[in-house]
Amino acid sequence: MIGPIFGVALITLGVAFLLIAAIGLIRLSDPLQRMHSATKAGTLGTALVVVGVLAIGDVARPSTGILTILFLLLTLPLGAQLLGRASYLSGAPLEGIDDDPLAEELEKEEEDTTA
Amino acid sequence: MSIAAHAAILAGAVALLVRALSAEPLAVTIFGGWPTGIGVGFAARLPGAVLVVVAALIAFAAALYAVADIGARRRAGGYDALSLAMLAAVNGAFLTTDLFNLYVWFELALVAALGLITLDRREAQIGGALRYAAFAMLGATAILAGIALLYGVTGTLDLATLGRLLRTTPPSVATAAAAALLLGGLALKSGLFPFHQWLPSSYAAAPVTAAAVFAGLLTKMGFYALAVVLAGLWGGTTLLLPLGLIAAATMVLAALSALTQTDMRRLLGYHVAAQVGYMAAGLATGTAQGVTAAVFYMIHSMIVQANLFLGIGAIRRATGSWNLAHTGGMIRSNPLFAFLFAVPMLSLAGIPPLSGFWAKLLVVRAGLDAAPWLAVAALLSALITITSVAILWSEACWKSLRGRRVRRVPPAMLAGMGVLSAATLAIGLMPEPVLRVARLSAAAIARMGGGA
Amino acid sequence: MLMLLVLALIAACLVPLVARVVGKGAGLIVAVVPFALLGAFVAFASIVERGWVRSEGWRWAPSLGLDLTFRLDGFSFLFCLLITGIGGLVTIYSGGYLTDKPRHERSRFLTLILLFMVAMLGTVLAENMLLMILFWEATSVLSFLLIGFDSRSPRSRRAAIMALQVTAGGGLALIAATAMIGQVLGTYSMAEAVRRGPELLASNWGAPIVACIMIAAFTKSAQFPFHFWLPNAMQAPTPASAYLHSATMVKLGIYLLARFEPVIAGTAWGRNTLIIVACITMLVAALQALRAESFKSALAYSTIASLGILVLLVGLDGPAASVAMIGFLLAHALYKAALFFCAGSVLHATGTGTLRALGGLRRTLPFTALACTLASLSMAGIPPFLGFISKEFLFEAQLESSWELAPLAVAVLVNAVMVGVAGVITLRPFFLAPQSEVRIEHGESFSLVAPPLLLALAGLVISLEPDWITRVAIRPAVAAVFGRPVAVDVAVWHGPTPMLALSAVVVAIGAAIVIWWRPLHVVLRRHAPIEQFGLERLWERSVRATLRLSAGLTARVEHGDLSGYLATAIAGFVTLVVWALWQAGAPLRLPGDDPVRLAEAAVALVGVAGALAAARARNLLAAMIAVGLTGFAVAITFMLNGAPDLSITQFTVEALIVVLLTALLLVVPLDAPTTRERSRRVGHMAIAASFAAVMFVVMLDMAGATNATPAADWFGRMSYVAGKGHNVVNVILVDFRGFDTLGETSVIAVAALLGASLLHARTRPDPVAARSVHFSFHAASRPLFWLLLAASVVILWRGHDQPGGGFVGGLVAALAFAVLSLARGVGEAARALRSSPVMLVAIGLGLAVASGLPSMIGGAPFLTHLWWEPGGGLPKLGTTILFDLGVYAVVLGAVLTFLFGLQREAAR
Amino acid sequence: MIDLSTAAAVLAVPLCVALALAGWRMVKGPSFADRFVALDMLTAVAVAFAALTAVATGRSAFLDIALGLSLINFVATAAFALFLERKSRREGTAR
Amino acid sequence: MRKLVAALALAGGFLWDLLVSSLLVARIVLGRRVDTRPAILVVPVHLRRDWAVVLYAYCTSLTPGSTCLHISADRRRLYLHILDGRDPEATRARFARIYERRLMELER
Amino acid sequence: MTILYALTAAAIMGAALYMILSRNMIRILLGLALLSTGVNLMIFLAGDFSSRQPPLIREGQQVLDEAADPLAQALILTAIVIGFALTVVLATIVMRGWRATGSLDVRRPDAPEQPDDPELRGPDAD
Ligand code: NA
Ligand code: NA
Repeated sequence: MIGPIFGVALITLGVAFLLIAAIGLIRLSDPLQRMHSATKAGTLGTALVVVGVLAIGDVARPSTGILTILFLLLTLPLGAQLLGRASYLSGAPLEGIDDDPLAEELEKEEEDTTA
Repeated sequence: MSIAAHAAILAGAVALLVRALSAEPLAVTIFGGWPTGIGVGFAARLPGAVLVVVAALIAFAAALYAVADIGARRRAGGYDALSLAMLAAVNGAFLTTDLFNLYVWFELALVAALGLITLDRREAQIGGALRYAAFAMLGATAILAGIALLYGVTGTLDLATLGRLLRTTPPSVATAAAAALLLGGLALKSGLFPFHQWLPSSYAAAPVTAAAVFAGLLTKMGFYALAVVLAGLWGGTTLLLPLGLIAAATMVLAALSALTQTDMRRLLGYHVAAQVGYMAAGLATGTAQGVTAAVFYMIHSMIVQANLFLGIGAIRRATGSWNLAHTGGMIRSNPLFAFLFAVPMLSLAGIPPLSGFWAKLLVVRAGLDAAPWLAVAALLSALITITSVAILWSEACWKSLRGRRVRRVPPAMLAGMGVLSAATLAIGLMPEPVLRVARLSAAAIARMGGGA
Repeated sequence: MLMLLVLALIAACLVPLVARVVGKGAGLIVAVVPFALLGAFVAFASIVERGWVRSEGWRWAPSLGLDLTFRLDGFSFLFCLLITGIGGLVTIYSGGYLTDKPRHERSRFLTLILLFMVAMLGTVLAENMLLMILFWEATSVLSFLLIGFDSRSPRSRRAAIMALQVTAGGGLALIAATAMIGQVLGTYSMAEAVRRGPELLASNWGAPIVACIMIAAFTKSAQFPFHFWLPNAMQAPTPASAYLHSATMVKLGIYLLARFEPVIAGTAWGRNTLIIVACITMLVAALQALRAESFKSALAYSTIASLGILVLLVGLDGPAASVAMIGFLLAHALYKAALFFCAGSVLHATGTGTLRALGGLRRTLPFTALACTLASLSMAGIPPFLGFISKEFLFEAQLESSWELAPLAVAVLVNAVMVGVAGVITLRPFFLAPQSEVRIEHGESFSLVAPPLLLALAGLVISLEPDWITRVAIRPAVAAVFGRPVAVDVAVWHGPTPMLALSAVVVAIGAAIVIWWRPLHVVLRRHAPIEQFGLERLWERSVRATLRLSAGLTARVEHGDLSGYLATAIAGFVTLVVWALWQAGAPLRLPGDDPVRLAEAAVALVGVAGALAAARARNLLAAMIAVGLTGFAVAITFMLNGAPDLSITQFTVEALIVVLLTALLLVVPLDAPTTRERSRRVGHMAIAASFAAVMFVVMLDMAGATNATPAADWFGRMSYVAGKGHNVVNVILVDFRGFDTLGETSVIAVAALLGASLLHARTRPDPVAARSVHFSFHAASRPLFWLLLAASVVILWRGHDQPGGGFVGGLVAALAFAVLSLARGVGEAARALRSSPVMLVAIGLGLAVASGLPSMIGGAPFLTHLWWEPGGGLPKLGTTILFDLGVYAVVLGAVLTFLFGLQREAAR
Repeated sequence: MIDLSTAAAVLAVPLCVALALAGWRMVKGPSFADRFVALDMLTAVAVAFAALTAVATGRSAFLDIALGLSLINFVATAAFALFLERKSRREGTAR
Repeated sequence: MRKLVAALALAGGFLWDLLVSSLLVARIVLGRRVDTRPAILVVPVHLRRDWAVVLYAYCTSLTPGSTCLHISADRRRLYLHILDGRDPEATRARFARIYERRLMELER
Repeated sequence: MTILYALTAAAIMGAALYMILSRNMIRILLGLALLSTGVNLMIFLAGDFSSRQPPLIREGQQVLDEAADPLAQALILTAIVIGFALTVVLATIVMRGWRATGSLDVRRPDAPEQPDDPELRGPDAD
């Protein structure tokens, strides 16, 4: 009795996070910021949903659920890093950033490799 | 090696045909040993069995011819595997008892054809392949949609069951649309007007041995399916009138287009389309006589079209050009070739006693019964075809090739052509057995819905 | 007769090979064949002269209505005599004429001539009309080959094509007529057709049959308006012209008309048409004969006029017309062939055929001059030559027939012109003084002289000693044509008759023409309108127009813009569906009560939004992403509707498409503004939308149909029992419909082959440098690779009971390699595979096929799977696992072929 | 006792809103990075859908999909990210 | 044993950070006015092993509004994009405290 | 719901066809991929999808309970994989075409190239 209620509550929370992440996708002003929203809130949201399913019990094997969460935690932040770097490198607009140490670093690395 | 393999396939095909002719009741193999209507099966029945023989014959001739046309580079590019895959696809389509399985074979044929078209990776081949792929995938979509509709209404994919259901239930929106989509998609695959535009340029792009196999097998596979679907499943539908119009337009307009082509491959490509028009005309009559004519025409045309492509490949080898303006002198330098080439040409033109004459006669007779205007279109197209053939002969064989030596046609090429020319002559001189097979085929197609 | 023809055919193929060995005398040897045939036919004379008919019949293709039936009656007999007799002379003459040609060409020519002879014999002997068509068309084709024999000359080739177009076109009319006769009577017997003429005419096809027969005859016999091919056909070597284009082939039209005269006469317009056409032909030909500049073309036009006369005679009623027709047929064959031989000799000797340039040849070509004179006298209808007698018959027939005098007047005029032409072609080259020196290249030889002399003398001998030929040939022929015996009196002198007076008028006018030929000729030549009148121009113009039409059509239909093609095709699909729906007239069924579920609806709408966005996108990457969105939505839809297998497969495919297409998009410009004009875009939108609309309606009806899914239910019941699997979809794929899957696997394997061929690996160092990748990704790629690979194996293994299987397993494994190749370069990914992708494909396909084989040992069909259940907690093992493993390997190998290939290509 | 399938149906609605918002960002862009961030978001939404379906149907098979999805879609993300880097370098629009 | 403790601590901190960062993002997103101060932050790295550096980058990518954009070629610096760049020093210190220290322990 | 799905499938097909009618090879390629998605959805509709249960026989049972149509799913699975294979093949061809011509435009004169080479004689001489 407790399991299902707790599970549904967790799922609800997860869905809420996902919704927030999606809203962030709309409201935030540049791709890098949106990426924060999508990946971080998204990761938590999905993880909560899956935990919720596990909590309901006899729906899924716990191993599957735990693996799912692990994979999510592994891949979403990694994806975020890749997308972030790609957005940055591809010249996506970065609002409100005055100082860009990365640009100098990349320039230097470029010189090193060509030398 | 390849020749031996093809000879073995041919022998197997003949055995299958013998079985099909003698087996009563129908010999069906359901793969996996499942019940009929559940598993996917092959049936040794007409007309599929005889078409398998014809296909094997063409493949055998092409294998002989390939000795001189397909070198190490093309073989390394997978020529043998691709052409065998094509043959397998065609045979699969000829033998299957399942509508969706038919679709799978079409896709296999498509991919194999794309591989053959792009074998040399030349720019024109890429263009031709792209064009062909776009068309073929569009056609496949229409076919698949038609299959989906039939499945949605009947819940089965087995051809015999489908035929029984479709003939015993009144037409519905979904089944009528399925017929139309299958007609459209298969007309595209068969190269019928106005869905034929992919044909000349993609045939022109492929290595000529492959083009010969295409001409013999590819469009006929589409037409076979068209016959099975329209005459077999529906037993004649309201779509016969549009099919007739398509057939008439194809016969006349495609032949007309061939008239001014200078590239021999494109010229023959249009003839391939025009010839399918004749078959469609037979089918469009909606009579047993018409279906008989269509099957006879198909057997004849597969052999002749393949042979013609082999022939122009030899001309190209001897004169160095695909362009009629730069060919010539074949009759003086290669008289044996000229003779072997004359056979399919005259057959294409419908000159008796070659196979094309009997085929055309059957179509005209069937047309007179059902739709005289089809017969008129067939005769008009025949006149244009005769002219076109005369021009081809005059340019390639008669005209002298100024300032250039005409080379000898390699014996392997002549051997390949010889096999098919002999077949054409044999059908012409002994039309009776072929006609009998065609008649049995028509009956078998008509029986399809009867559950025989 | 069949034996004769077969023997003749064999001889025609073999005997001329002599000419490759023997030189000038070859013609004489080869001539043995026709003369032997002539002898064989003469042996039939005793039958024919009694008015009997000799018939033979064998079955050939009975279900086609095709029988090998032959029929020798008087009319055929006459033709056979002409064909073989003149054929013999032609072969002799050819031997002497073709001395300039290489031996193999001479041999080929003689072969063609003999083949033609066989074809002619077959035509006139055939009783079955299909059989006749066979030979009829053979004569057309051989005529084509002979006209174009001098194939290096463009004029020859053009003339050959023109002749083939006209005569083979006529052949098609004959085929049509025959088909219609078969349709009405159920038989292709010519005798039946003629006998049951009223039945034919009473049917719907009566008029078309008669019209088609007329067209066939008019084309073959060069009647207006199809006459123009014959003068052009003079490009053929002269022996061929003599044989085909005057003596025999062109008479086939007459033969056909004469045979079908009863049927033609049965229509109200039949005879009128024949007579009108004949008169026009005669006038046109006569006029052109006067304008002709060359020996051969003057003969050609006079031949056309003569053929007109023959058609006229067929058209006229009464026995006298039949007598006249047969008489004239014979006379004309004899003198015209002789004259052609003479023309050939002159051409051969001088190298020129222009009448005005010739003169005084009687000294150098005395025998030719003699033969020409004799034949011309016959042609002019001067007594006592056969030509005179036939002319008398002609006038008699006209006077006796029920016709007005107009045709008679035409006949008189035309005969006068014939006299004139006969005079000119004899006097001008042989007897008048030359305008300039005429060089002689070849003298006379026996082969060149004997044939014309024999023919010319025959014209004289027959008229003086007509009994035998009248008895065995003329009378039976007339009887055969007229239908009953007719008294025939072949004699030079019948006393003073109206016909004699007409003959005198003819000769008088003819003499005047001879005298004033030159000014007349010049005036006529100058007169341009006559050129306009030439139908040859019209024909050429129409041929040119057809060619233009062809080119225009091709340019319009094959415009090279794929989008136009596809638009046509899609519009065609829509039209067909709409037509089918309209014709079916079935009511539209709607799906039953099925409430909208909010979430699913939203997912579906997201899919639609993605599709529309993809269609709108100006940027290719944006389009790809939007397509991906739709794929995502559809995958979720599958998931929401109980299709986990589909869902996971769709997701995997979407991911792989991104991986593969980004390699393509890397090298092409992403910004792709439309190149379609606005109007075109709107049109395309309409086409696409109409297709969508039609499909929508149709899908509603499909969904509204009561759902009977017998096969699917069976699968549900039997999947575990018979297929040992919990996942019904997978059991269907690997077992129930394993053959489909095998086909599909082959599709993938062949695709891999194509990919390997188009994207062949290069040995250059991998340019994808690891440093350009985020170090996090580089470091994580190995563990991820193993993770994905493990996942793929699990998916493969569990597939039979849980969502998964070979396909999706293979796809996931490919994703594993994709991670590696993205992070560390293609080289490292390829090394991790430890095999070439194509090899993997081959192994996989082999495995899949092999899995279906073991059961065949026990006699079960291919792909019958075997199971082994060890029990004791061990998993069950079946050949399906092998099958699925094969699929896995094929899919993995194929995707990697493309992945590595495209990434290498992109890195170039 | 909560009716799980009803709960799942109700919870699917906000999830759909999330899906729609992500879809909008994907279609709208404006930059490619935006589109792919949105696609990444979709992965999360899809996993949640899978979980909800598992709840609604009571079948664990759907959670298996969720398991696969996280791995599968990461590859797409990675491919896209690398594409973006390389493309901008190729076209000289890199920062 | 100590490594296990470190790993657990790392994981715990990591999960906690995940929650916090998500809530932070939620606050930003749901706020009346989206108020962010994005910045690019250089974080010095004192770890020796590559996997540790990568793990460090990975962990930082989960903290409140930060993502690692780049790891310098010498693996000595992380370049982070952060949503709230008002106090860079505090952020660096927090990363060093929560993650780097524990990673160092794991490294040993 | 069925009506909505029918609408969805139809709309996807329509949009796909509009893309196929473009002159850009890659749009055509994407259009074809989209088209196959639309048709797959159509096959799904053709099957009996009244149940949302997957066609998986429950552990310990022998027979499938009420579930979605497994045959339609098997067909779609085949169609998805074939569609994917064709998309990739087409992508390869487009890649080659781009390398050869540097153009993605499908318009090209339909007269094929004529490499008239009198000396051309090897077997692979096209
Ligand atoms: Na008469
Ligand atoms: Na249904």
